[in-house]
Amino acid sequence: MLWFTKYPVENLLILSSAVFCFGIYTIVTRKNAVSILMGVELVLNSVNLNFITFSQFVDNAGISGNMVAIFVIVLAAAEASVALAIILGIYQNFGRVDVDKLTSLRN
Amino acid sequence: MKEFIEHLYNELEFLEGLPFIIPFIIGSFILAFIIINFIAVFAGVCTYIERKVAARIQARVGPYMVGPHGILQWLADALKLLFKEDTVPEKADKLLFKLAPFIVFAGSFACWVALPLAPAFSPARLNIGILYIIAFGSSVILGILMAGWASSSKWALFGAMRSAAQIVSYEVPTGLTILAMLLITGTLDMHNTIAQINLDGTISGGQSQGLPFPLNYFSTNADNFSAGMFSWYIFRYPPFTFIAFIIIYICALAETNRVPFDIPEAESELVSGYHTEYSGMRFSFFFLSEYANMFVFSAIITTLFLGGWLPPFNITGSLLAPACGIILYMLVKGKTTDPANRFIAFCTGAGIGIFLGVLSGDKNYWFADYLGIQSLRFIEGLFWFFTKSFGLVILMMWLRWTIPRYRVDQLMELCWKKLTPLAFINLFCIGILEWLYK
Amino acid sequence: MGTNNMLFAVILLPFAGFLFNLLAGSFVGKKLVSLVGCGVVIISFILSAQIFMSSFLQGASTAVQSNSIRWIDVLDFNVDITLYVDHLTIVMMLVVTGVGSLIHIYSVGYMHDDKRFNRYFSYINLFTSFMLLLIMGKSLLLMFVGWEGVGLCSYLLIGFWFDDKEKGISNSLAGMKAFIVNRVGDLSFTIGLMILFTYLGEKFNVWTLDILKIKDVVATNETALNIPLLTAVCILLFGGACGKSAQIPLYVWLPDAMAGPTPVSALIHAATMVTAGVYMVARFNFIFALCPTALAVVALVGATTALFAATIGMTQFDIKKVLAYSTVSQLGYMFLACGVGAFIAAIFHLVTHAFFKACLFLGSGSVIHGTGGEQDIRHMGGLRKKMPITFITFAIATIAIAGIPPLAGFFSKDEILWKAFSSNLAVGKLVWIIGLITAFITAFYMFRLLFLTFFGDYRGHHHVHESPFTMVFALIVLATLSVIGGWVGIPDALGEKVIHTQTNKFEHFLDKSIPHEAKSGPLHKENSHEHHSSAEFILMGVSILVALSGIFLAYYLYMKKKEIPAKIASSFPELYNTIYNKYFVDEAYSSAIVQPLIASSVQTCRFDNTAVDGSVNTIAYSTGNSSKYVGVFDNNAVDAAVNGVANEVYSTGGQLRLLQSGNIKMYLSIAVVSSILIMAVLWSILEWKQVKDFLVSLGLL
Amino acid sequence: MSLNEILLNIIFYALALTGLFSSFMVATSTNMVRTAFSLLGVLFSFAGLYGLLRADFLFAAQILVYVGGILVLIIFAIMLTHKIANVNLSNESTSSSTVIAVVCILFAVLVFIALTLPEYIKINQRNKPLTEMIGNNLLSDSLLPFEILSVLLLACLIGAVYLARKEVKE
Repeated sequence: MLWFTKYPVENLLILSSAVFCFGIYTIVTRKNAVSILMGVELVLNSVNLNFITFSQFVDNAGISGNMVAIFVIVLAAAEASVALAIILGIYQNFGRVDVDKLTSLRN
Repeated sequence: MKEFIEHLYNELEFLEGLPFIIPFIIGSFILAFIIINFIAVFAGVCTYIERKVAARIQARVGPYMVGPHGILQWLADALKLLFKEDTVPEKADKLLFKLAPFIVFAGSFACWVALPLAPAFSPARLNIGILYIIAFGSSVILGILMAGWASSSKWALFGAMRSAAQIVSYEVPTGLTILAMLLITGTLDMHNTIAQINLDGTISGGQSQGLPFPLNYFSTNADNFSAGMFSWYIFRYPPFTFIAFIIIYICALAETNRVPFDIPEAESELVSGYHTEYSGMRFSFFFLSEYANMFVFSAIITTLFLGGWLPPFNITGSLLAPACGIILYMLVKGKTTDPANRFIAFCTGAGIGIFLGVLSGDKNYWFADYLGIQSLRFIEGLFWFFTKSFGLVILMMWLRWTIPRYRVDQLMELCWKKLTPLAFINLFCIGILEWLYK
Repeated sequence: MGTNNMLFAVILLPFAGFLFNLLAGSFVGKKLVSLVGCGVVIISFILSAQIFMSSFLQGASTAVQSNSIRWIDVLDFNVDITLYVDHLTIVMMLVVTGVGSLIHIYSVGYMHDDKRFNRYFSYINLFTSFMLLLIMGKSLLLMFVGWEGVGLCSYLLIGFWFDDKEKGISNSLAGMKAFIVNRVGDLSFTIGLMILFTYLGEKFNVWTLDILKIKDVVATNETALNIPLLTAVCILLFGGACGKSAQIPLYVWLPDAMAGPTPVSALIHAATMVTAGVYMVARFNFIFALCPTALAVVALVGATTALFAATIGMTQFDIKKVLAYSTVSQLGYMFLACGVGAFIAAIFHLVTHAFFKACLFLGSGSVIHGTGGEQDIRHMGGLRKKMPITFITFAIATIAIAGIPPLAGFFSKDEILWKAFSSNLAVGKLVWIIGLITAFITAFYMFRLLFLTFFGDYRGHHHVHESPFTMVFALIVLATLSVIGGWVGIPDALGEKVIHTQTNKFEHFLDKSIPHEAKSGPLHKENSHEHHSSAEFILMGVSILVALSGIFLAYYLYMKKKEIPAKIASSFPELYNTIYNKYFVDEAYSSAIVQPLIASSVQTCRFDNTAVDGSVNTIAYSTGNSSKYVGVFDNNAVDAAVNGVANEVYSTGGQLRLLQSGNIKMYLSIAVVSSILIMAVLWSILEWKQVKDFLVSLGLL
Repeated sequence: MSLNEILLNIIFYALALTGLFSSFMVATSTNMVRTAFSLLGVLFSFAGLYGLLRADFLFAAQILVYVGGILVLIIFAIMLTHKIANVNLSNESTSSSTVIAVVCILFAVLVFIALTLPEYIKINQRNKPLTEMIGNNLLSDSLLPFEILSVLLLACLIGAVYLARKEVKE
């Protein structure tokens, strides 16, 4: 593996796996629901980077990787809006958004 | 930009042997430097003009002391800002507080890259131009939020949140209107948007092949016809394109936090909004960004509606318009003392001149062509582009001293209940027309 | 074939007007409603005229069609939404939008005091839109949508005054009658379409409803066609036309349809919708021309209807009823023309008839409006002085329909009679004689109407006044058209004699879409105009003579010797009553079809209640009883087993529940760890060699 | 290796390091708001990478949707779910050596997979702009997912509005 390369496929993949791991770490360790959501965004972004890398380097004729990435971005937007609405709802009902403390479904 | 440097690279012999990338990078830096300085000067001049406009409207004199008619006032202000103490509130989040002005400025500065400034010249010809500008324009919000948060001040925080809510909301009608115009232009490339307009009013690359009202029926010389300002997109599907223009102009006012939508910095409620705690150089970055944003929005509107760098009249028109205007002005001058009436008379005369110019069907469009110096087109294009954009900026200033401020609920109601449905209907109508005239 | 998407605009504009008037009409005021309602149709007319001028008038006479939108896509069977305009269509478009916009303008004045003004305009806009769809649809399915759509609008508009205090019930019954009678015709039409579709599909493997494609198939396989089957198809299609165009035996709805507002009668029940049948037969000329038997049926039905309705028209006293029977009669004329293969003459008569009959109806509407709702001509008279413009336009239209040259009616009627006479079909001479008699009767009863309404002394009590400008305007335009409308079709024989040019421009124009073979295919083989021009002149003379004698008879009976009609009526009471009561056809239908249907329904209902319901109830009762015994077994044996399983699951779940802690992180950690395991396992199975190489290269193995 | 490629590599590493550092900050920062603004760094650097990979449309979409939309939403959510008197909002985390170990193993596995890419993968970067192809694809091959997504977005919009509204007390 060259550090300076014409086609940085591996480098991109390693970067995306690192960000993926940071995302997982965020999701697992954070207490705050909003932070967990940020972790999810990290994971989605790393996956997107993989899709685009493969689409641009490997699948030269088609653009399915790009299409999937677009759909992922749109889904991320939808997911974020709903998740944040839920978090707001939780905050209104319980007064906090700490996922470790949330054990009941209704107050 | 790339073509421009390529051209120079091929012309200049002493560059031979050097890899192209080096002059490219150097050229890019030079251009970036020019644009940054242009923004600085532009913002300064704008403050001077704004104060003068305000003074005029309020029947005062305005800045008068520094230089003739106070014309160097902006320079003095800039120097004052440079030398002012840079204060950071004690309880602020220092890093974010220091970072915020740069993010705001970078967001609005990045938009300049895709503006088509002159024929065959824009800093970068992006094939996603308009999308790029919208994207970076929206990233300004984050800087504002950052500033508001990091200041650790209620005024700043409320100002930032209001501003963010306002910008996000008004992006909806803006986007819909731009979408409607994209149906007509058929390209995201800002440069191509203008370059594809043919002189007879048709569009070569886009969807729409002909005007719904063929102007050249009126012309005496249909073969060499040039439609002048009637080839601009604003005249493509009246009245829908007019409505689109008005919607996007209102949205531009709201997105740049200008009066009557300046509730994020409403002095009487919030002191000075999100930049309450800033001073000196950092404050001036917010300041520059505001004026840069105004110009960027004006430039988008100029490109999408007002024909970008294209001159508004053909040669005959541009000669006849001022001539007719002056004649009518002279005729009226003796009869009335009201300057407004004289102004109206001048405008009417100019209008008649333009109409006659269109009828003449002169194919000479550019003054540069008339003089026979093709390369002058660049200067002429720059002139028209900046004249049109600057006209829209001045209109914004004019409005500032004319219209009172909106309340928050009125602002949101205007956006969601009036502009958005109107923009949807407009999009629908333009789509149908586009389909019919394809 | 040019493409032009403006065709969509022609249809969509009235539709947009419909939506606007229906949804927003009650808020925006009558001015805007009438502006939009008329405006959209007028713009449609302008667009049609523009299409006509750009694509048909100047040299290049080609058909125009719009872009296609895929509608149905099932295997080989595709239906596109495509609008197609050829010479026949453009003539119809101009008539529909032209006469339509005049009637819209007229309606502004006529309906001005109505409380459901916007509803009226939305319906009539919708009608225009559907009528245009009917004539412009390239696919038969699209045509059928329009066909049913105009039926719907007709229903809505006949019963428009359903809340009228005196006649509300009968108005809505008239609407229902029109709808139901039309269903009978539509059934026949649909069956015909299906047979045609299946036949062409199975025999030639062309599964299509596209008119042009059907035409192609029929043209290329002319010798291989099954003529008896096609004859049946033609007669079935003609059955549909009978329903829509009010021919025997399905004409009964049209006189009742006069319950609607008068402009509606003018637009829908005289000028446009009822001619849809004629249009359809003319559109299918390429099939009809192949089936002489079907043509004979068409001709005979048309001729019979013409004569039959004309005789009824003689005795009616309701001004609109007279016009209604006259319409039926004239429609019969058109079918007569179709039946002898003279499709162009039929269309020509359709156009001129649209002018003068719309003028007559609007004139009668003006009279009704002026006399405050009076419809009985016995209570009119002497209106000549009080409503001069209405009188003049009405008189012009009456002369036109009677067939006096040089007004429009003469040329079209004469063309039909000449084509019938010169046809070598067996029925040709017969229908010619019937047509001639009908012409005589038409002239008689139309002038009877004119004399009774406008001459003599006023016999009513209402204060009579002339109508407002919007109404009179339409009358004037239509009267002018009734005069000059026929001049596009002056017979060639006449033109060649007098000014030495071919003057029948209408025929030459329509030649392109109704080609010569179809027009005279098996029928006119050895006929040519040169040989018969003298005969044609004689026939013209005869028809003028017949019309004049009809007029004279009317003048004699109703102006000179006014007591004679009553004497005739009392001396032949049976005959008179029969005709006056429309040959008791309605009563016959009632006793022959409606009453037996109701009686059999009652019987069926009784059978249903006793036999069917009884057996079902018996079964239910016995099931209920037997279930009781099954229930015991169920409770004791089956439920015990189920409960046992449930208890087992419950206790297992109680232990598994401990895993579900509600801790998201726990779940996610498990997911991550297991995904790592799965990846590792999969890779080691699939690519063990690579893993080994890699580990070796790292020095671990 | 040409000067051009060296420049591209420098840009790549600059972006990659920004991304790595920002995501590290997202994972570990103890300040809630800084976490959010670190996410901004990740999103921007990823957008830059998309630009470097010539996925031009994705570049704009990333900034437009993530930065202009999602991140603003997240910051709003942070502000709405805390009492914002204090600038330094703490962002607690429950880290343990087990978690770190598991994540490290995950990273190792992923890197291993990335480094043993099969040979048959043809490496040949695309140079043409994609926007037009994407537009055509959205309205032809991907029409069904596109429509489903639009319905989904509408549902999310309504759902979010319903969830976030204040309960009307009776």
